[in-house]
Amino acid sequence: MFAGWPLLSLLVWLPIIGGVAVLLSGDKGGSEGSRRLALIISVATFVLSLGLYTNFDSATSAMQFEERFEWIGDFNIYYHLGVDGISMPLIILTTFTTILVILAGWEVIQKRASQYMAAFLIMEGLMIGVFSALDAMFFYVFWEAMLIPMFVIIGVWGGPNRVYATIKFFIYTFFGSVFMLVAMIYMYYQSGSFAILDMHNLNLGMTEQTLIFFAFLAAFAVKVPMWPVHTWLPDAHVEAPTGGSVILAAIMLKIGGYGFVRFALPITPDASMSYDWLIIAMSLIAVVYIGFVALVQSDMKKLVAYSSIAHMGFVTLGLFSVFQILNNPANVDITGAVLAIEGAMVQMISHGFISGAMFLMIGVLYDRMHSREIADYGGVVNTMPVFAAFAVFFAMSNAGLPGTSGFVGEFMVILAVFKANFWIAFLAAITLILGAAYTLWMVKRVFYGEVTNENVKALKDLNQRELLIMSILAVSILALGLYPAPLVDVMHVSVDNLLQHITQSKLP
Amino acid sequence: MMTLEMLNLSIAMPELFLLALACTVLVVDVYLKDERRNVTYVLSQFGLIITLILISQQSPQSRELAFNGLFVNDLLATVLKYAAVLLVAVVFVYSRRYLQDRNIFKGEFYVLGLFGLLGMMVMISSNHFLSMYLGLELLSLSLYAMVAFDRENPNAAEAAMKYFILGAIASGMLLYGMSMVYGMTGSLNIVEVAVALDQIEGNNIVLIFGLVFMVIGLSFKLGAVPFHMWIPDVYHGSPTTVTSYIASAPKVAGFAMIIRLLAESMGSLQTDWQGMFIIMAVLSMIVGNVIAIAQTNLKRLFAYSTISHVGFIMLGLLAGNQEGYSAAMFYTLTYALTSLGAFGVIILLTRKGFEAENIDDFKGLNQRSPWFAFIMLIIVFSMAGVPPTVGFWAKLAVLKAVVNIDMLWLALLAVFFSIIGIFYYLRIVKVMYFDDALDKSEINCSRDMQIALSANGLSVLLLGLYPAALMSICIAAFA
Amino acid sequence: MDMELIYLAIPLASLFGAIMAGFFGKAIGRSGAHTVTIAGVASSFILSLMAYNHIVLQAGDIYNQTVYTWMVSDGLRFEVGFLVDKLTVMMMCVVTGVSLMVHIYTIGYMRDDPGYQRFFSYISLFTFAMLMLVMSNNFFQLFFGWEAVGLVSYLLIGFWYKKETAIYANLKAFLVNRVGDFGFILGIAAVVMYAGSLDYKEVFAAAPQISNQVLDIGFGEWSVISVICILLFIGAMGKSAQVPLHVWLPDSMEGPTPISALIHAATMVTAGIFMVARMSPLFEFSEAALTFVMIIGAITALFMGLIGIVQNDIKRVVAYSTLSQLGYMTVALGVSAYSAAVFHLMTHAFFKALLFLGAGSVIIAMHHEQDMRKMGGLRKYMPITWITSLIGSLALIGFPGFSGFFSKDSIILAVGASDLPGADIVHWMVLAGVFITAFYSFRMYFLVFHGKERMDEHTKEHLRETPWVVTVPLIALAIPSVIIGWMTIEPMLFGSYFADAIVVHESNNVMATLKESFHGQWAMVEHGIFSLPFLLALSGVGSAWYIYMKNPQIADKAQQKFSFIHTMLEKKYWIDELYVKVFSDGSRVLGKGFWKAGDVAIIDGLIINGSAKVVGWFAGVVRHVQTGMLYHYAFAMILGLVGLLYLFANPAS
Amino acid sequence: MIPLSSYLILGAILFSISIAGIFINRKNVIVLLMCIELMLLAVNINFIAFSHFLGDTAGQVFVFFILTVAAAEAAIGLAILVVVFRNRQTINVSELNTLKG
Repeated sequence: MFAGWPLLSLLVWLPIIGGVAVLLSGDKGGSEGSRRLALIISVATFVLSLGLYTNFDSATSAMQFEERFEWIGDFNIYYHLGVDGISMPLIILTTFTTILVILAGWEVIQKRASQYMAAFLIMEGLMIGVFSALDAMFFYVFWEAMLIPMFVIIGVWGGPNRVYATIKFFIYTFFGSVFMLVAMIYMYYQSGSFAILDMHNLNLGMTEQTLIFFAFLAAFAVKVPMWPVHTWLPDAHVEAPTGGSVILAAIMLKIGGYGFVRFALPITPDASMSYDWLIIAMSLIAVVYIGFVALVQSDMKKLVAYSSIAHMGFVTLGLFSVFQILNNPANVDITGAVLAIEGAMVQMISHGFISGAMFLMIGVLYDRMHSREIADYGGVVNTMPVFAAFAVFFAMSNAGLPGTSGFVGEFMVILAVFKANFWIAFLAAITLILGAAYTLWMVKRVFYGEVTNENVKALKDLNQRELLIMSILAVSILALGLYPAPLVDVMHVSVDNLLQHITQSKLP
Repeated sequence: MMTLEMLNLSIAMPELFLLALACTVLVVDVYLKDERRNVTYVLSQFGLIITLILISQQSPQSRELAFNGLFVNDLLATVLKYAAVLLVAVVFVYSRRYLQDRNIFKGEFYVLGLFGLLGMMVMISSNHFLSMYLGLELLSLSLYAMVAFDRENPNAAEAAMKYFILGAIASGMLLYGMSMVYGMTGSLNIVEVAVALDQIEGNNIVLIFGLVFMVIGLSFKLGAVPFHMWIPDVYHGSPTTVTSYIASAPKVAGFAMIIRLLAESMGSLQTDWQGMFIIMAVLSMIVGNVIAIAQTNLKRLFAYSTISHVGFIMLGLLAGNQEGYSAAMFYTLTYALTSLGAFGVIILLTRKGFEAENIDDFKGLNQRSPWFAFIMLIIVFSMAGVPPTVGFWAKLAVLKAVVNIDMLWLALLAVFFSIIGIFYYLRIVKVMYFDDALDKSEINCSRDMQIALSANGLSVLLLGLYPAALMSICIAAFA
Repeated sequence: MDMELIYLAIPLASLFGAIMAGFFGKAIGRSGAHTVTIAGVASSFILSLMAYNHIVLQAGDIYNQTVYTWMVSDGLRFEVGFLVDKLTVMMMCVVTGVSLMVHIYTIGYMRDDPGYQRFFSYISLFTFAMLMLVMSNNFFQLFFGWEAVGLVSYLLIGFWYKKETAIYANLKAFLVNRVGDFGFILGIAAVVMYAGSLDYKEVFAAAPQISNQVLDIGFGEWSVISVICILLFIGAMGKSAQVPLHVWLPDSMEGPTPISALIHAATMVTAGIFMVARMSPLFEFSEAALTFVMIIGAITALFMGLIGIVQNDIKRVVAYSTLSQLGYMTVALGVSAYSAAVFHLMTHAFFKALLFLGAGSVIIAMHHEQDMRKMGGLRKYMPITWITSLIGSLALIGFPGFSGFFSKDSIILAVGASDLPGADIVHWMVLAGVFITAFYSFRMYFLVFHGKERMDEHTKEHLRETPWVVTVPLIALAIPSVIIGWMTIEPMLFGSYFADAIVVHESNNVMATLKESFHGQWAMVEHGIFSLPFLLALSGVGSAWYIYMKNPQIADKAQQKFSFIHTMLEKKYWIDELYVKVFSDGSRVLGKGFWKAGDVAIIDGLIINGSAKVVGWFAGVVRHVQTGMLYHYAFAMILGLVGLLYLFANPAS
Repeated sequence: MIPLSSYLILGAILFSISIAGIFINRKNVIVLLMCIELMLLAVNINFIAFSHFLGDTAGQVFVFFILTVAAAEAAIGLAILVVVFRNRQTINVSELNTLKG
């Protein structure tokens, strides 16, 4: 299916152009038409993205579906798209999540619905662009452009404190990324090209690597987000509309992790190796410190936002523990690096599903009661039994229960980092306790118990549309948890290739 | 014996035509009744279109001289003139209804505008200190008058006064510097000065003395810190149409002046003026971005934002090579375009007796007019340098140039202050999109204004999507 | 019939029942739900018996195959696969058998509950998960089943989700189990690191080589194998409720009684015991780990039994008795008497399930009253419950001839024969445990079935024997509670039953010592009558009779006289309070501190908003440089001029 | 003969006086216009002196242009002054400060 099509270009531009079309369709005379159009476009994009999977050759580490045209000749900037086993799953995650987001906003968004739908479609195109761009500047354009629709989404459809949140979000991210821009320009003069793959083969001295590494760190750590530059996330999540939170958590955060994989690790392996302790420390703080912080949140969205930070800590932990794993003398057979990276990747995908599910779940409640405060709920299971079943399932997957996707990545990373150092694994594994504690405690307070107030008593269970969304997510989470092989199999070769770049010194 | 052939008038055809046009408009306007003032407008626009055609007829492959070497025409001049004429034409479109609403729809505006444009074109094409000075004065005097031409507006009068005094000081300094350079090189012709300078060995203190004065004169024109003080007050005090005029085309002329006087004639002193530019560029970025945060008046805000952008333009210029100059040129052109769009939107929102110049006046623009809110969004993000708008490529080009001359720290400083800068740009988007409209009245404006403004805004976006063509023109101009 | 299909069908039959009852509960109705789940579990049970027949009776091949490969990464295979040997087969029969009884019993117990279908779905799902756990041939699936049973336990404890105590208890149970899993997963990680595989067979093969290695974890070097074993055992401590992770089990009694019997007495809690027995090839290499296991077990056995004495809730008494018996099993593991532990696991499964179901039967009759002080004299109202409970109690205290006797005496003898450091103290502790067990068991027995009828009139009027769905399982469980020990002790403890599954090193082989003095069941019973444990048990029963039947004031007097001890026991050594204060409150304080001080104050307040404020403030100040005065503007230009002249046109430079 | 340097110093002094005048005068705008004229004269002296010593007439031609432009400038300056006075009824420099910040 779709063999020989310029799939990536289609994937990038179909949603963007579709988004513009939705925007133009407007809200005059009801938004039904624009909603339908948005749904059709998002489904079409998803179907197209499946073509990436079916036509993917998992035996090669080379970029596939490549498209390359000159864009700005004087600057050597190319319109260059391509995917490997690392980016391809993320693209499918993006197209998948967008459908859910469109569905989730179906009735809730009454205010300027066409703009809302359009913003998400444009976001989708831009995010796919980020994952598939192979030219650093092209990447950067998508990377920054993505901020604009998100800024608007949070600001227009967000909660009461949305302005503070969205400006904080924008400036934080912008702050991180401009230094990356300078680093990219610098590397351009070293390699003579903006092509990412050329940058992978660049020899750089230690000082240069260190500076470039920190520039990348500034960009990606904010996006992931890592402690201590994470504070935009709880605010942004809390204020964003449900769809915005879902996209933020499910995909935007992954872009940070993807950036580490695509840029920081292969381009500056020596600097990464010297500063891996820093990243590992920051990741572990994210897991433990943020876990404790999540525990005391009284706002459900904030709680899930903090839990996202903690879970993303596993991504960065997995990625940067590679050096410790390989250099640990006790690790006799020198394995575990692949496991760590693949674990991090799986964790990203899985967190996409789970955090999306968690936010959609909160969205369902919020749509009915317009409150995110845990204290306003209690005994929801009495009035919404079906929903509560989903909620407990998602909560369990958030706590990393085996059989759900949440377990896979965490398990892989813990197994891998044990090979690096006992204490790293020890601290990482604390998530087992903390993750369960904050998630299930929330479930207890929101769902279990007697009905606490009249509002809860009046709740209605899921409607068909919500049931559909929840079921799709639950099935995905379960499928990935029960049989992750199809996902990891496409990554193997690309991860091996990445590892070669990481383990090879780039010092001149 | 001087002949007409030696004058080589054909290459100055656009300027000559424009001169004739300005005079014609002046005369015709005198005989028009107030209700037929549109004729002046149409005549001016029509003349500008012909000027554009005349400019595009000239496609110089190499430098061509006229008026005994006072006047030069090259690709750089052609491109910049084209841009200047286009910008002025758009300003005229934006201003018609604004002027009508305030009962100042007079011929003077167009006559002065055309003379100012002539001054810019002379500056762009000048190959001699004298012609440069004359062009500059023609522009400046027109501008002083334009600022003050709404005679009932006290703020405008104050602004004009300040502009006039400070401008005069600046041209005095420029002249003083020119006299020093003249004394040291014995010539006023730009090319000859360059040749003479190449032969001067060692560090000539008088020459540097002159250079400092000239750089100050130039910096004043651009508005670099600490010679920027006029910008906020003039932008603020002038009628918005005049502000849009000042904020767009003269930047192009200022850029040309710097290229002609510093790059072409004083290239061998580059290390010296580079140092000065670094200081002024850094100061401009700091002062512009920081003070803009505290502004509530949009025109003032854009004034400070201009100052910070000038800092960026200077970054490109100080690189002192083809890459840097072309980056600065790209920056200047796109910034003038963007800035014009920004003032265009302000003009759009004004009504009789209401100047939409406070940030709060933009509240809820998205509810009142999603399309123009979107245009403003593009413009603002372009100023902030966020892709996919053209502002990003301008910044990229400049940063690239700076990184390439191994001034990484300067690039880092620049991006750092652009982070601070983004705050006030976001505030504009915030009021447009996130706040509810205070004033829900319909936005009505003429069709030509709508089209021009939409084209203006979209061009910022389209140039962002495909900057390659303009970029290669800019590079070719310095080949 | 192909055995592979049978093995596959065993867990799947239960899963099918769970899915049917769970997703289509409304459609198939109440009777549909219990029919389909019971059919599922019954097929599992029958197929398990067939497997037993194949493996044990016909001495068929041990099955060790991968069902499907979950994932391969970094050369490490994550698989789902079955290992069916004699140990597994025994567990399968116990699990499915008890589960079947509980399913049937539930029809009566949950008759009026609105969550009927859900309940059946859960217990069938539990059966599936437990089967996956015991049938696993690798650590990955083990962990899978391990967590899955935890999940179902969570769901079932909180089955009555409106009850505040229940939803508190289920959260507590899950979290405490997670603490154990925390160790368990690290243990698995260690296994992966040093053995390079998750497969039991390969890991066990690598054990001798691992045992030479040391691991430096910051404070001293540790034998790798000890670290692995202790970490794995921490997992077992969680699941099998060993001190100090025992706190969840008594609270789990908030769930419906059938699951207390099935999950929190007979099967799930013994998963830890099973796991350690399964891991015997590893544990055998680490004396440190074994000693640790033994000590933890002994502490649990003795001190949890003591708490049982002061409980008044009928289910809680049984719960503490379960804790204590789990302690016995753990002690057995510690002294390398794995077979004795597993043997006790089996007998305990039957008699403890019986006791729980008996208690449940009483509770049904008493209209869900669980306080023993409001019971008494039930014997004449509920003869079947009474007699089966008596059998269960006798089995529990180890009355010679009953199943509990064989298993518990073997453990005590094994401890006596062990020469691990501390084994003699542990020996005394388990002996003391015998007395205590007998005391609280019969305290309960007497309080419930004999003496004054203390219930109110209304309850009394309705008091009658429970329906057949309740009593049949009681009888069905009473039979093995009496005879199973007699029947199986010889092959299991002294024969070669576990030869393939359990590895014991020569030096640790206490069972071999026991074997020398074992001369048949009858001889063991005869000898048992004159042995110290039996005397202790008898005196326990006697004291209970004297104190609670003959002379009830003594209880009160003792309570006053030893009020500190009584309070201490009543408060369960204040461990719960300690945990709540330290871990629960502590982590909330920590979280609040991190959040308010770290995120809100320092990062956001000081750095983010702080810098924004500083910039804003600075902007507000600097803008006043633009005074509006022309001469100031000119002055700025002059300053610029002078500055540039000084820097660039300075003859001195 | 008067050396070139004397002319240049004279020019510099005139220039400085004019600048000082602009800075020090806080009362009358007309004085500012005069200072500007003075500044241009300083420039003219420079040009003529150089022109003379270089033997190049271009400098002198420049001076003529400067004089012309100065006249135009003065005209415009006075015109603006009139407008200011019409609006403000004052030409006091220190009162021209409504635009600031």
